[in-house]
Amino acid sequence: MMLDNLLDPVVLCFVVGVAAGLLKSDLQFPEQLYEGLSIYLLFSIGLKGGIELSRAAPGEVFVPVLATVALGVIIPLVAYFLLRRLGRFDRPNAAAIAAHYGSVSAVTYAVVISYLVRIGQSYESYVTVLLVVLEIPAIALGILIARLGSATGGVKWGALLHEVFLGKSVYLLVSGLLVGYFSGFDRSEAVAPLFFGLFKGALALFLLEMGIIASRRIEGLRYTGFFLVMFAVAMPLISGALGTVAGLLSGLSLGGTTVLATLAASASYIAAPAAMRIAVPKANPTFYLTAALGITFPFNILVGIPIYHAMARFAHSIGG
Amino acid sequence: MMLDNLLDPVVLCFVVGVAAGLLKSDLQFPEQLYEGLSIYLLFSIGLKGGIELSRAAPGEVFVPVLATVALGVIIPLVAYFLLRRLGRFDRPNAAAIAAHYGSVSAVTYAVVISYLVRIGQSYESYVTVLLVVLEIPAIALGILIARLGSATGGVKWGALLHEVFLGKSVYLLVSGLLVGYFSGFDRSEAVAPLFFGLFKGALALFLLEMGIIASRRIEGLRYTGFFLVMFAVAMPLISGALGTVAGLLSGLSLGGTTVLATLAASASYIAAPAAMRIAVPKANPTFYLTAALGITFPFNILVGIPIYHAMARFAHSIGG
Amino acid sequence: MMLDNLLDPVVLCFVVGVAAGLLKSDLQFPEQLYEGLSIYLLFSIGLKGGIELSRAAPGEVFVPVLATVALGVIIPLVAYFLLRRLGRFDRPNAAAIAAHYGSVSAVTYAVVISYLVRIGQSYESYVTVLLVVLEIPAIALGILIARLGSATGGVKWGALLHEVFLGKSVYLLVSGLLVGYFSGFDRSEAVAPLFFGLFKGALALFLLEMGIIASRRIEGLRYTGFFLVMFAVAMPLISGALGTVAGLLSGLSLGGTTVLATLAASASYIAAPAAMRIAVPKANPTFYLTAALGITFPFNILVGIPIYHAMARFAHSIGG
Amino acid sequence: MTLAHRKLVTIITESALESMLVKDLENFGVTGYTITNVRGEGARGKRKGDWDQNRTICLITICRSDLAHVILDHLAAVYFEDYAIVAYLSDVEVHRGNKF
Amino acid sequence: MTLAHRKLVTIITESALESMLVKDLENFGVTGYTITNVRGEGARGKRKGDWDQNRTICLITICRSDLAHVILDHLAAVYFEDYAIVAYLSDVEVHRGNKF
Amino acid sequence: MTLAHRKLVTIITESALESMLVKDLENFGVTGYTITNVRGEGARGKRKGDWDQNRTICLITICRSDLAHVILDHLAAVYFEDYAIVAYLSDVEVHRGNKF
Ligand SMILES: Nc1ncnc2c1ncn2[C@@H]1O[C@H](COP(=O)(O)O)[C@@H](O)[C@H]1O
Ligand SMILES: Nc1ncnc2c1ncn2[C@@H]1O[C@H](COP(=O)(O)O)[C@@H](O)[C@H]1O
Ligand SMILES: Nc1ncnc2c1ncn2[C@@H]1O[C@H](COP(=O)(O)O)[C@@H](O)[C@H]1O
Ligand code: NA
Ligand code: NA
Ligand code: NA
Repeated sequence: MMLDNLLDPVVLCFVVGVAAGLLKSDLQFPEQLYEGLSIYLLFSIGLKGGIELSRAAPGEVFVPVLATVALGVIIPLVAYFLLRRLGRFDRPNAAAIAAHYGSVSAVTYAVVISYLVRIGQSYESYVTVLLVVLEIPAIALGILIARLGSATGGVKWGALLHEVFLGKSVYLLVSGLLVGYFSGFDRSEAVAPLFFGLFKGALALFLLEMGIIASRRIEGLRYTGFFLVMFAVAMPLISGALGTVAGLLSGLSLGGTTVLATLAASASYIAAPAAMRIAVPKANPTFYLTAALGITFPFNILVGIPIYHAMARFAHSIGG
Repeated sequence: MMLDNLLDPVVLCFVVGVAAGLLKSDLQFPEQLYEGLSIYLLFSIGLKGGIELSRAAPGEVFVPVLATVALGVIIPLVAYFLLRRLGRFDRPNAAAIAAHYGSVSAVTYAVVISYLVRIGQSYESYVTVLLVVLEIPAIALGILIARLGSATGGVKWGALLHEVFLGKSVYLLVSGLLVGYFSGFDRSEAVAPLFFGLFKGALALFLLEMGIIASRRIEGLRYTGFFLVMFAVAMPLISGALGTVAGLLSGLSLGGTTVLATLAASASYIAAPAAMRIAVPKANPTFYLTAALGITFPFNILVGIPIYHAMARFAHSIGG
Repeated sequence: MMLDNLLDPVVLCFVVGVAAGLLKSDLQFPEQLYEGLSIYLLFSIGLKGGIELSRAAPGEVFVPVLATVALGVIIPLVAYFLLRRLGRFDRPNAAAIAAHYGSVSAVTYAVVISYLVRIGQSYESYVTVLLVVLEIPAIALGILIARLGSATGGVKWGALLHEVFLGKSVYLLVSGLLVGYFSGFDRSEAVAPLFFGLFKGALALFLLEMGIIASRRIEGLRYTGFFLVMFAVAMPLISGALGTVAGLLSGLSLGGTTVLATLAASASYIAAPAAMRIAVPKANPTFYLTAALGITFPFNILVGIPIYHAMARFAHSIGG
Repeated sequence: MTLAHRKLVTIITESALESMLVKDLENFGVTGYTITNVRGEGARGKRKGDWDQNRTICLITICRSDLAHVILDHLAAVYFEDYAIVAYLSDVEVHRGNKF
Repeated sequence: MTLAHRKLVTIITESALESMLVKDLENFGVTGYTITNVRGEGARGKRKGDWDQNRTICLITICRSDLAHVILDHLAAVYFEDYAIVAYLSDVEVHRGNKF
Repeated sequence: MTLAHRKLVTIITESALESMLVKDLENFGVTGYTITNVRGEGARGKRKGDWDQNRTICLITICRSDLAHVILDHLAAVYFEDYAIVAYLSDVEVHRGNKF
């Protein structure tokens, strides 16, 4: 199952991307291609979610959303505690890293969905909503923790909420959701070839570039110390387990539980770093970027997802 | 019908784009993605037109082309007259704005076509030719009017004709037409997935960005005064009516008349501003851009097209 | 057959691109769109090759690869000899130009494949391997010849090999091959709409831009002299003939022979110029770029490919 | 025509700071500014600009010498410690002195 | 090696003027120029460069001091009134004086 | 605060030289550099930047005056003959003198 995952073209593209970075190939995607692909992917994810939502029963989504919010609070607290106590990180760095692990990576979400589709495992139609819901609480919490007792004036919450909710990634996901929800399945047919037909190919191409970018983060390891490496592998396993429990308790199916576990295990590298750089300037980006993007992201793509799927299967076999 | 139009994903994308701009989201398409999409859209429009033309009877197109040229002369004259007399604009500004309203917006054309396709309304295969034909006369006329009696030397017509005919937008449309016409339907099949399969999705994405750009133009309203706002809503209705009449008189079908009315009602924001900036430097871009892009373009996308369709239906019901 | 080739949309796009350049239209693709398209094309070519390879018999490819390596050595030697003796070029310039003609153009490869597909001519599944194999030897040989007896220290082979093997174009082709080979046909189905469905359309768009770029090279003719123009037309015919013979001798089918002849006839304008600029600074880029991109590339696209196909048919009719 | 002497302030820093810097400059009353996307390397490592967190901008503004020094001091106090940033002044001559 | 003193002319303006400015400079006999795509804000409002009519370029050319002043006066006479434009001079030292 | 005087070295050249130049600068011990993608025209023709072989970069580095001269001499010796390249020095004032 592990090997099977590694042979998916999306994952192989990530591998050749990482290799390009490690071998110092001069291959690099032009920055606007990277941005264009990420706009496309985020909007497509939202759109698909919105269309599916327009066919879902409205009440269904309530309990899983609550469970997801709970994850968005518990995971960063656990992470913060580990980083402070075991890792001896100072408050700003611990808070900033914790925010990254409490938030989510939309690309990891896209990969787990493509994984489930490939193995023929169904999942709840509204999981995109959980992706959106999980993106924000941890970021707010991280900022709050970092600022508690800090001398540097109050937090400009207005500006920050604006930054986070209207930031590129959340805005695109939510826009897609709304467009999909209101236009519905039939009206969206004519845009399907672009947004759905090409999705997996575009994801593969994007992961090639993400491989290059992630591999360049690895040189940050020199400065981060061994503890953070351990943390960046252990934390997703812990959050994945928490996500599995939350999925089971909130009544998600096996597929939905796998998605929620993967979301929980994923670490943000778009919305969280952008917010932390402004709101917690004392936190060193080398720490949170190396951990979230240099280690946890590859870990999840290469081996994490099958593990979370196994966790979900195990939980459902005993709890379901 | 109005609501139905608003729920089309292309139109909804425009709405979320406008919202992004008004809410000051930091979402913005990288400029080369914007340019890439506009190259793709213009070439695809031309290509589709060329392929359809290769199957049309050659004589058919003659009368509608003449009617379109007439529109390209009459509309800017009407607009100029209104702007000078009622709006009290000076000559360069009135001429420059008039040129914009006499010319066309290819994106608005694409949206009306997608509207007709969705509601199952057929139209003449050669309407793309009308799009190309209507693009230029008003621009030339606007420059001519602006320069009449102006002290600033003569117009460098050579440079200007070059600018307009070989400008990006006209060149791409015409290239597409030629490639489509000469390669024909069968040979073009292998390129169809890119140019036709993805068209509507790409249009949706492009309109998201156009929404952002258009909404930023709205702050120009502070400087333009109330008359121009009125003009930017009334003028498309007037030109739409003129276009409807021209369509009816030249024997176009209901669908074709709707297209011609929409073309007449649309205001240029690519070719015209580029030409005016060089040829009529005394005209203030804030005026023509706010009107054409900030008001008329959204008006046409959101509510104009169903109105022009209704106009065409009314005209055909009494005149046809 | 010639005319038939000219009416293919891919070739017509090249023609309107050249026209845009000659007419000095301001149409130009944004540079990151150009780069994005070239990344897409190279990776798609590799991916398709890899998938086909995963279904080919492993031994089959051995003899043709040997023949291709031989071509990669013989063609630059012939070219170097002609350029030195008849063209009176100095060593660095002759060596650099020879390297370009010994190496290959992946876009020309894509066009010949699309040509064969259109006329329904089958070819060996592993020809992409020949494309990759032919890319490099001539470049190494060109550098070696240029440096022989040159005072400027030794060649930094490490840096150069790195440059060539890990350069963008080779890396993308090889990555695509590996991803395609390991994921195989079934797993790649979900990425097929992007990488295969859109391929020909993207190639058409790319050739439009290549037409613009190539036509701008034509002004280089003022400096290159008449001999180089002759060379840039004669050399592909010579290499095409050598490629035909190599194809026949190594047992390739008619389609495969046409591909190998076209590869032999094509001149590199990505990998070779990049390597020459660094390794042979005394060679004037105006010479090799005008020849390879300004003359040979258009020659091959417009009339060369049908000629090489005719050569292959002739050879197979007498030799096969 | 005689030209006026002004200072050119150049700030090379993380693109994350763009909107804050622009607000700062507007508060200081500069009459305009120009921004270029760049990439580079310095004490805080390589910034290739290949993705969001890696982008660098170069912001310039022309202003009177006294204001230029005030701006530089402000940057030093607020941003130098925590961000990848370089700032410097140079001399320029402009046509319309009242414009800057 | 001793260096020669030259002026650097910098022009920040609407991209619509690019080809006209390049023609002007060539007529004045400059030996070269360099252009960067930029964005900015000034008396004529924000120019984010997000679409065609909003693009801004920064054009520089190195030349002798007298030519630099001629160019600046020409710009002031022809473009300052109607276009979003800023232009200034600064001092540079170059290696190959005859090249500029 | 008092400012320190430094030299700004500007190099405009083919993008093919980028990695070699960066290595050279690092060997000379500069503390950082900044690169912008540009286009232009000079003695070696138009460089529109529309495809790989046509790209031009503008590389700047701030350093002490003596190092600036050493760098310029090195460029002249190694690259001026065979490549499209322009390089010049100008004066800048910086806050943290020890940073450059
Ligand atoms: N000596 C220098 N010369 C030119 N640019 C520099 C220099 N040092 C740093 N920079 C630029 O300023 C950015 C931030 O510098 P730093 O804070 O030193 O990491 C770098 O990424 C470079 O783009
Ligand atoms: N004080 C300034 N410093 C730097 N750049 C400026 C300044 N004022 C204007 N600019 C630039 O010049 C362009 C045109 O300026 P303006 O004509 O004042 O609108 C602006 O969009 C800015 O990019
Ligand atoms: N006089 C000049 N002023 C500004 N930039 C120049 C000048 N001459 C050359 N350049 C730039 O330097 C590059 C190389 O110049 P060259 O070696 O003269 O071809 C050109 O492509 C321009 O971008
Ligand atoms: Na998480
Ligand atoms: Na119109
Ligand atoms: Na060859």
